[in-house]
Amino acid sequence: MKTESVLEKIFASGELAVTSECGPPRGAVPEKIIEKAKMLKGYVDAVNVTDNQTAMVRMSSFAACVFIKQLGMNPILQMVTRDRNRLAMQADILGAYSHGINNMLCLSGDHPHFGDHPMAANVHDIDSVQFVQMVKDMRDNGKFQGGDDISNPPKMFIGAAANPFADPFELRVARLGKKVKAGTDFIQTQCIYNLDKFEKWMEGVRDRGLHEKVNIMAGITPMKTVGMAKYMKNRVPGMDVPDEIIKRMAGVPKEKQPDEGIKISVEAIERLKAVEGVKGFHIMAIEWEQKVPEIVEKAGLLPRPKVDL
Amino acid sequence: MQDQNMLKQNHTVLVIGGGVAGIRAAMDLAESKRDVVLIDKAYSIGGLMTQLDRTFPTNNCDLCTLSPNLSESGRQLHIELMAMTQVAEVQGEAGNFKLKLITEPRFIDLEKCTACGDCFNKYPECVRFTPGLDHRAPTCMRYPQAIPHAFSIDIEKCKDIDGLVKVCKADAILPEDTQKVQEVDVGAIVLAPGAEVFDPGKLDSLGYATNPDVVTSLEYERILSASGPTQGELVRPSDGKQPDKIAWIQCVGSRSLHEGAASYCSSACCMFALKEAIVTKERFQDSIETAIFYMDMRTFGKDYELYLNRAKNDFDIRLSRSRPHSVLRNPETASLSITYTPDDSNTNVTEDFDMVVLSTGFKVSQDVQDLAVKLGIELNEHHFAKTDSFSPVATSKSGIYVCGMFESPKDIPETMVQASAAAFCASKDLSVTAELSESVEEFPPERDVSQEPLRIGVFVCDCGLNIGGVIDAKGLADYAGTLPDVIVSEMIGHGCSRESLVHIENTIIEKNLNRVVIGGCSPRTHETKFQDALRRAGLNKYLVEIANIRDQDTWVHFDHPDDAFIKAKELIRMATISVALSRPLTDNIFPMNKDVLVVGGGVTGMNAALGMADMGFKVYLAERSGELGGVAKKIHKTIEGDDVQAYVKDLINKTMQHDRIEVINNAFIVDHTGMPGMFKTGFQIAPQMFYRQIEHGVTILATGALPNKPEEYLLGEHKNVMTQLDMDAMIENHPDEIKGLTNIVMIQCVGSRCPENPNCSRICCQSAIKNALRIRELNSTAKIFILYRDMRTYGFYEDYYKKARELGVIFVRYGADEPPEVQAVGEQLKVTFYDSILRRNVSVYSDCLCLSTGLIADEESSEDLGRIFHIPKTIDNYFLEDHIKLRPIDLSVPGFFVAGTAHAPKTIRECIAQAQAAASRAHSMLGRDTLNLGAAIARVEGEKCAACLICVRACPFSIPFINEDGYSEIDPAKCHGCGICAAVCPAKAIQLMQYEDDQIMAKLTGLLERVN
Amino acid sequence: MENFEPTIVAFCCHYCAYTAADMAGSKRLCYPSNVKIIRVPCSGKVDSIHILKALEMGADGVYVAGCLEGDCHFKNGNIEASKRVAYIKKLLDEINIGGERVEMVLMSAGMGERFAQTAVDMTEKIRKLGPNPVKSASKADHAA
Amino acid sequence: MITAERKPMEELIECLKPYHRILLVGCNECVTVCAAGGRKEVGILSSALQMAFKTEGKNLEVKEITLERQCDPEYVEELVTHIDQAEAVMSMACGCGVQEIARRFKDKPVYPAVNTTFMGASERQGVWAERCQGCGECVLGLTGGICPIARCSKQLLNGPCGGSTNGKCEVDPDIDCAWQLIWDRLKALGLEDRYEENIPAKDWRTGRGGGPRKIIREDLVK
Amino acid sequence: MSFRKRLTSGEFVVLAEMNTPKGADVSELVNNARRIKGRVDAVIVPDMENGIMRMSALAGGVLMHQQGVESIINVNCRDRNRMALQGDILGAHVLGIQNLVIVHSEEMAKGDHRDAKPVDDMDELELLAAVQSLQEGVDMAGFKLNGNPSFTVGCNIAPSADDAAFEKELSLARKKVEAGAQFMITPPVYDLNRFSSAMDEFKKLGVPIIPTVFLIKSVGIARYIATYEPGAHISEDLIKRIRKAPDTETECLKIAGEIIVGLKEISQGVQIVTLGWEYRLPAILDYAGI
Repeated sequence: MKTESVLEKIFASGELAVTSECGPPRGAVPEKIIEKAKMLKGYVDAVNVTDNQTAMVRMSSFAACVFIKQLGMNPILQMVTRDRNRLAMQADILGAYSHGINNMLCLSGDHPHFGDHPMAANVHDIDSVQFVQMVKDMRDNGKFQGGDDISNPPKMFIGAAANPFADPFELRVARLGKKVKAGTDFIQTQCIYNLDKFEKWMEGVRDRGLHEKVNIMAGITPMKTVGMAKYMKNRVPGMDVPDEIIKRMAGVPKEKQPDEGIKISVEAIERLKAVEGVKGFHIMAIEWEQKVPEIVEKAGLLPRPKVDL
Repeated sequence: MQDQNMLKQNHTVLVIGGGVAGIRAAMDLAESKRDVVLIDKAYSIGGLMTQLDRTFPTNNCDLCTLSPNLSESGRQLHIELMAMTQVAEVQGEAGNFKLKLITEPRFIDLEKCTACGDCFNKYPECVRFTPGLDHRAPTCMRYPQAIPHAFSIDIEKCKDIDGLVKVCKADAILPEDTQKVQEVDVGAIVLAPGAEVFDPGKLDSLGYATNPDVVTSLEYERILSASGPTQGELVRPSDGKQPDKIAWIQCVGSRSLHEGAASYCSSACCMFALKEAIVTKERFQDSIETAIFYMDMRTFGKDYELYLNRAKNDFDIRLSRSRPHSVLRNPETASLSITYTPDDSNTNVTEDFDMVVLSTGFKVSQDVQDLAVKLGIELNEHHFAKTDSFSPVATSKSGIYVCGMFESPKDIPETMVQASAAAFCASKDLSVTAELSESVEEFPPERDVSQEPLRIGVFVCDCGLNIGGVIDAKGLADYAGTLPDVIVSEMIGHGCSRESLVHIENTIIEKNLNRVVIGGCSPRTHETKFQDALRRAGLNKYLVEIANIRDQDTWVHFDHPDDAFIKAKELIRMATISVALSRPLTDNIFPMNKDVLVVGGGVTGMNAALGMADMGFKVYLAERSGELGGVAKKIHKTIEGDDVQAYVKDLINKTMQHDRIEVINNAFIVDHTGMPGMFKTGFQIAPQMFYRQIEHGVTILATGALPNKPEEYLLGEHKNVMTQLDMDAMIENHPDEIKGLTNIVMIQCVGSRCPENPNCSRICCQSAIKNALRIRELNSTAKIFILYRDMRTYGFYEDYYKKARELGVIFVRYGADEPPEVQAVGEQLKVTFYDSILRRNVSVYSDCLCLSTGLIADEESSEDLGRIFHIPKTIDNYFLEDHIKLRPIDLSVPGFFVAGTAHAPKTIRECIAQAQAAASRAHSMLGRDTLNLGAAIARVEGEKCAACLICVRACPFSIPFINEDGYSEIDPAKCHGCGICAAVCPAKAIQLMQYEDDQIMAKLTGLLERVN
Repeated sequence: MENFEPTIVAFCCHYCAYTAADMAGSKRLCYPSNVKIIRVPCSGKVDSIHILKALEMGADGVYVAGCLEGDCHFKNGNIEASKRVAYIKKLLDEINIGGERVEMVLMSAGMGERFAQTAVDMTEKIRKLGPNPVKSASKADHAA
Repeated sequence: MITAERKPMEELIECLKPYHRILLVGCNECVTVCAAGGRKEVGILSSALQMAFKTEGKNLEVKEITLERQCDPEYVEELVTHIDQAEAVMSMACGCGVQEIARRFKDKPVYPAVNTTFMGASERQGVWAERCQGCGECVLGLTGGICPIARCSKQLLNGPCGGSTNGKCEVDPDIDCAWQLIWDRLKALGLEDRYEENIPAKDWRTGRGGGPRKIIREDLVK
Repeated sequence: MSFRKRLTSGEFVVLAEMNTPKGADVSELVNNARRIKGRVDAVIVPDMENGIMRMSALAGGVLMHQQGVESIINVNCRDRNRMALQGDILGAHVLGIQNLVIVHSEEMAKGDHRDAKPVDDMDELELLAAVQSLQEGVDMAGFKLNGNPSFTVGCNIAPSADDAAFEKELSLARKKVEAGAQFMITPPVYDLNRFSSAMDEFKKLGVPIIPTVFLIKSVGIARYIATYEPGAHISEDLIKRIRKAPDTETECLKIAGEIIVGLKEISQGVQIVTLGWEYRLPAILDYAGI
């Protein structure tokens, strides 16, 4: 074992892992995140805590992770390269690990253009692949990125994101390859609606043997309404929502649409379970955390395995 | 006085008649480097047109448009001008005519006379003049820019010859002058003697002889003319009062059986009358009532129908279809009573007018008939020169050509066409052996003015009343004298007259001027004349600036003369300040490509191609379809009975076999670059669509028009409804079917003179009559109805119209608002129309309905070509010539000429004439060996250039490039002179010569000085 | 300002608008004498600075008159000119002179009527806008 | 080339308010080429400024000069003869030129008339696009000649982010995704393998990260 | 990537036709090639197409090769016998030309050397077979070659006015494929909808299909094609569109660009034919988003 992460252990056990995520509040009171996290307790193995998601200022991921940790759950510290240079990142990683946070997800982050501080400097000192490499070097080689030794290196279980649907598609497997090469332990994918395309991507992943080197968690996001489906299709860059999904959502009355959305998610999980190389599911129910247990349950992912801590 | 050596042997062309036709022919010949002797029996050339106030359809002042042509002909080195000269004897054959010419004494030395007018002021009785209404003419010269610019003495009337000799400061009076007889040898003769106006004095009923307020249209023109006897005041001859109500009576002396009158139509009078009425209305608006009494309104020329519509709709000119039988003086009111029968009534109406204008027709004068006898050419029954359908300007005697009125009555544009055509035929006769004289006007070397302090001369024209009548031209000149660096400032009469030009030249030399400002008319028309004057005075031609105080000031602000004066001052100041910054420039001169591209392989295109090829030019004849022949292939006979098919076949053979003509069938023009004298045109050649580029110097457009096929009257739906072309084919190929017909109805103006196609198609009236007569030959019993709006059988076609009526063809007029109705009844067609004589609807069951559908512009080709060649079009998609009156063949893009139905609908005969004319114009352009691209080219100042490439990208012709030295370079041979590069250059490193920034800034300064 | 008579400079392309102006002349179509014409070979030759200088020197309005779209003798000079005029209008708005004092008009050589009408319209429009603020301010300056 | 664009007139007028006589200095290099500060723009700005002042009833004398290059002291020296007549200088050059004038004429206020924007190339007439950030350590050899630092919104060195859609950047559909371009180019060159290499974190010291930079060519130093 | 590689890997190929000059001045050809270098996959060089004598395609192809532009040269049987053809083909290979299109040639009578003698030693199918054989190391006489050439070989499909003619062309095309044609170039496409149904048939040939996009340059040409080439299917709407456009030239370039865009969806490439307007190719590629 490289780390003490529960997630690593579950992957090692061969069980399908389940994660979900919580967005920290846009204010200095922690109740909201605690409330959200509690809903997930017992249904997921770990909880992603986003880092200024959609480039909007929120409570720091690190602080929110501490609250989740205090609930006895396993937080995954998300960190983007947009807001911090390599000094700040490494400092925060040391800090987080010192609080017992041992999972993290390395991202480049949404561009500030979309957020509430479009005028902010765009740091991007390193990119996400370099970020993974840095965290791995800290853990495995005990080296800061600058080359100095770390007296007590942080043992982070390192995650990264992958979008199988963005362009250029043919580059997507190669890009995963880069992240794997850099030392990624697990991958959470962009939400999957186009299952065919995802499977095609996985084929490419398997061709390169990457599925054996990294734990891929398929991203699932239930849709509340047909409007949301259309929004995701047309407005969210890198999102692939096939017309059939929209048609299916539109085919049911408005009040039934949330249920239909959940059904679609569950069916997707069922189908993806069979795909070789899929090691778990990352269920992102944005501002709809209460439905995560239902999905987990309906998808037959309960009970969650117990692993030794 | 006449230099005998000037007269070249054999290769000279004699042009008889110095009217517009003669001048045009002489100039075309001279530009093609043929020597010309131009004779006129009058003491100055110009003919009839110089007496017109304005011309239709632009209502322009003729003097302004004609005078540059006249003085140009005066200075043309290839032209020997002999006024007061007539032919006495003719001998010899084509190529070698020997003529005896008699020149009457002028008693004035042309070299010395400055036309100052002193002789006339002192001894008016012995100085000759014959303007329109000569008893009130203010000057002995027929018009202000007369050529030769000299007076003429009537020695018979002179009592005090010594006094007369003394009064002339120039010592130009030659009291001993005598008649001179000389012989000339010429290779060809062009007859342009013109026609005379019918004398209505013999027609008692119209009261011309007895009543001064009954005038001919030409006299009315003189009354309106600013250079006329009343200086442009419209007043009644009888009492000098302005008339309130004027009538025009058409067809006086034409289409008539009266004694001495002609049976043919004089062709131009309808437009003439409309023009006079419109000009009258323009000047006096609602304070004058105008009415035209006519039989058929014959506005068949290009865009003339639109002019007619304007007269009716915009000017409220009353058009009354009737032939007045008498004009009598109303003793009580002193006005003139016209009695007539309105078209829709059977009763006589009498109406009073203040003036009556008789639209008198044209006829060949006895002089000219006598000349014809001397020349041995045949005349037709109307005493006009006889010509052949397919050689419209060739007389019966080879080597002698005719143009203008003597061929048939016609208007100015057609006269210009024939003049060029005749010039072409004449020069063609000479081309093979002629040793062309090569002499260029020699200019003195240019003075270097770069080190001289500025010495500006300002000359302000008064342009007759055009400028002087609105503003104080003298005051303007005085003002100019106060401007910086102005050494001389004076008012001159007609600045463009020869006298004034000489004066300007002399002043430049005397006062050592180095910049000149002309305040006058548009530089577009007259800049070259003044530039030449500068060159003669030893200055670079770009040191002159013209302030357009006529076209863009006095003509448009005559309603506010004070403002016009202020603006004139500004314009003069603008020109004066900007001319100070002008500098000597060199024109860019390149060799001329002498190949010809003819577009369109119909009768017109082939004639033009053959003409040019026979002259020795290489011709590319591009035809869009797979074969030559065009619309003429569908026509079998002309109205005169000539075999069109045989003619076309022969023409095709000649064209195909000519070794200097390359026929390119299935050719689509796709691109075009270059400039006159060095064009490059790209073709795509079907069916393989391969691409080919041709280099040529000139282009003749003969793309033709299409037979119209409007979806009217069941055309294309019912088998017995056909067009005149179908009928022509049926008569030729199935005469038996014609014999079986019992009722034939023809409807005129189908698809013409309507909102979709507003103009008259010109050819349909004669073709309907042609077919009717041919049907009658085959079938003497069938009833033939022709439903028409106006029968437009102009010229000698009137004879056929008459014949058709005599042979029982039934002509029924219909109004545009109540067209005939047609219903299919089985095989037959029921045609219902209103009969104005019976005053009720009449229906005819016809077994053949024949529609006169006319021609329509080929929108497709004119659209493609218009775009590719940048040639403007009329609203109905015919190509628009450069000047509708005087340059009917030249297009606005130099080096392009139009001929045939691409110009406007016309008959085969007219097409041939225009084809020859286009060849003449092309030939005269190719007479030059070099082409001058002017000086307006962009120049780069290398040091300033940042090599930014902006000019390279902005140039519409991709001319600039970054050279080895790292700055932008513009090849003067390729630069088109638009100045777009200069406007975008961020380093201000490019200047367009003639339009440099500091010159434009100076103009702004001059213009806006007062404001600040 | 009641009797304000604007001074308007018209940069006219030789091939179309200038010819149209001559045509207006030969047709004797009257238009206000406020419009003064400067001839250019192509409307595309009219530089931004020419327009600005005209205004700076006190013109109350300026317009550039080029050929109809597709008819430019030099292919697209008129289009270039239109773009330039649009740019100058923005600049004039920025300095509170008002972009509406400058216009681009298109016409063919035969449109004498259009030329006269344009002159009438432009004069009317500038008359409504009042004097060029550059001029009136500097006049006030002189008065003071 | 360094690209720039004119500042809003309002800002320029505001900063010149205290003055009556200024020197307006253009530059015949980059800013000429990008049509921001060459002789032509100097003329336009001069005219516009004077008019703007006049409408306020004030006069502004503007002396227009365009130097060959404002970033070389020798050229800037040419201003000496004019500088005394001016109360202030407005420069239409890039920031380098403005500073060079400020350095040479210590007692004259200098104002920039343009915003210096980026190092770019002209895509076509009138359109310039950023191409280089002067990072001091060129990676173009690895990325098929397309710079991910200047042209990727996130400066990613190891491939496109998840927002790349239809070859366009998530930030703006008018911006090409740099990595799409890189990939297409690598493919066209048959150098797809290049992509597989992980490019390590960049050393920003060669760029602005290392503080103001200087290039010294010993062999040329005088 | 080479033309062959793109073709075999199923990538969309963009070809542009460029005629050799009638004369020895190749500057225009070279300039035109430079303008599109890197934007098209190969240039097709016709060999005295339409019977118009020009510089040989082989020389043109080599010229392209020297400019770093891949070329595809046309080979026909009209002007050379089997000796010359084989010799030139071997030469082409040695000079770096990798692709051939075996074409049927226009009759001599339609060209500019009407008196010339047509050779027609063999037909297209025989020539195809000969090329195959050469590649296998044997010439037409059965002699073994010292070193084999290698080519990607294509053929043209001729336009057809009606269904019967279309069937005939199709069966001829099948024979060409059997004889070794590795790709087929179709006649110009003016109507995408109509073409896509033809495309269904073409696809059955089993080789990549490369339709031609022909640059219409004027209303007159559009009208001519509409009238005289019934199989071309130029619609009245298209003619109207060209006619109404304020700038015909731009409109025509746009139309060509649009057709290319449409063909991207249904075919494996496109051949752009501009006939004389090769300098406009970059603009067409712009409009096609290539």
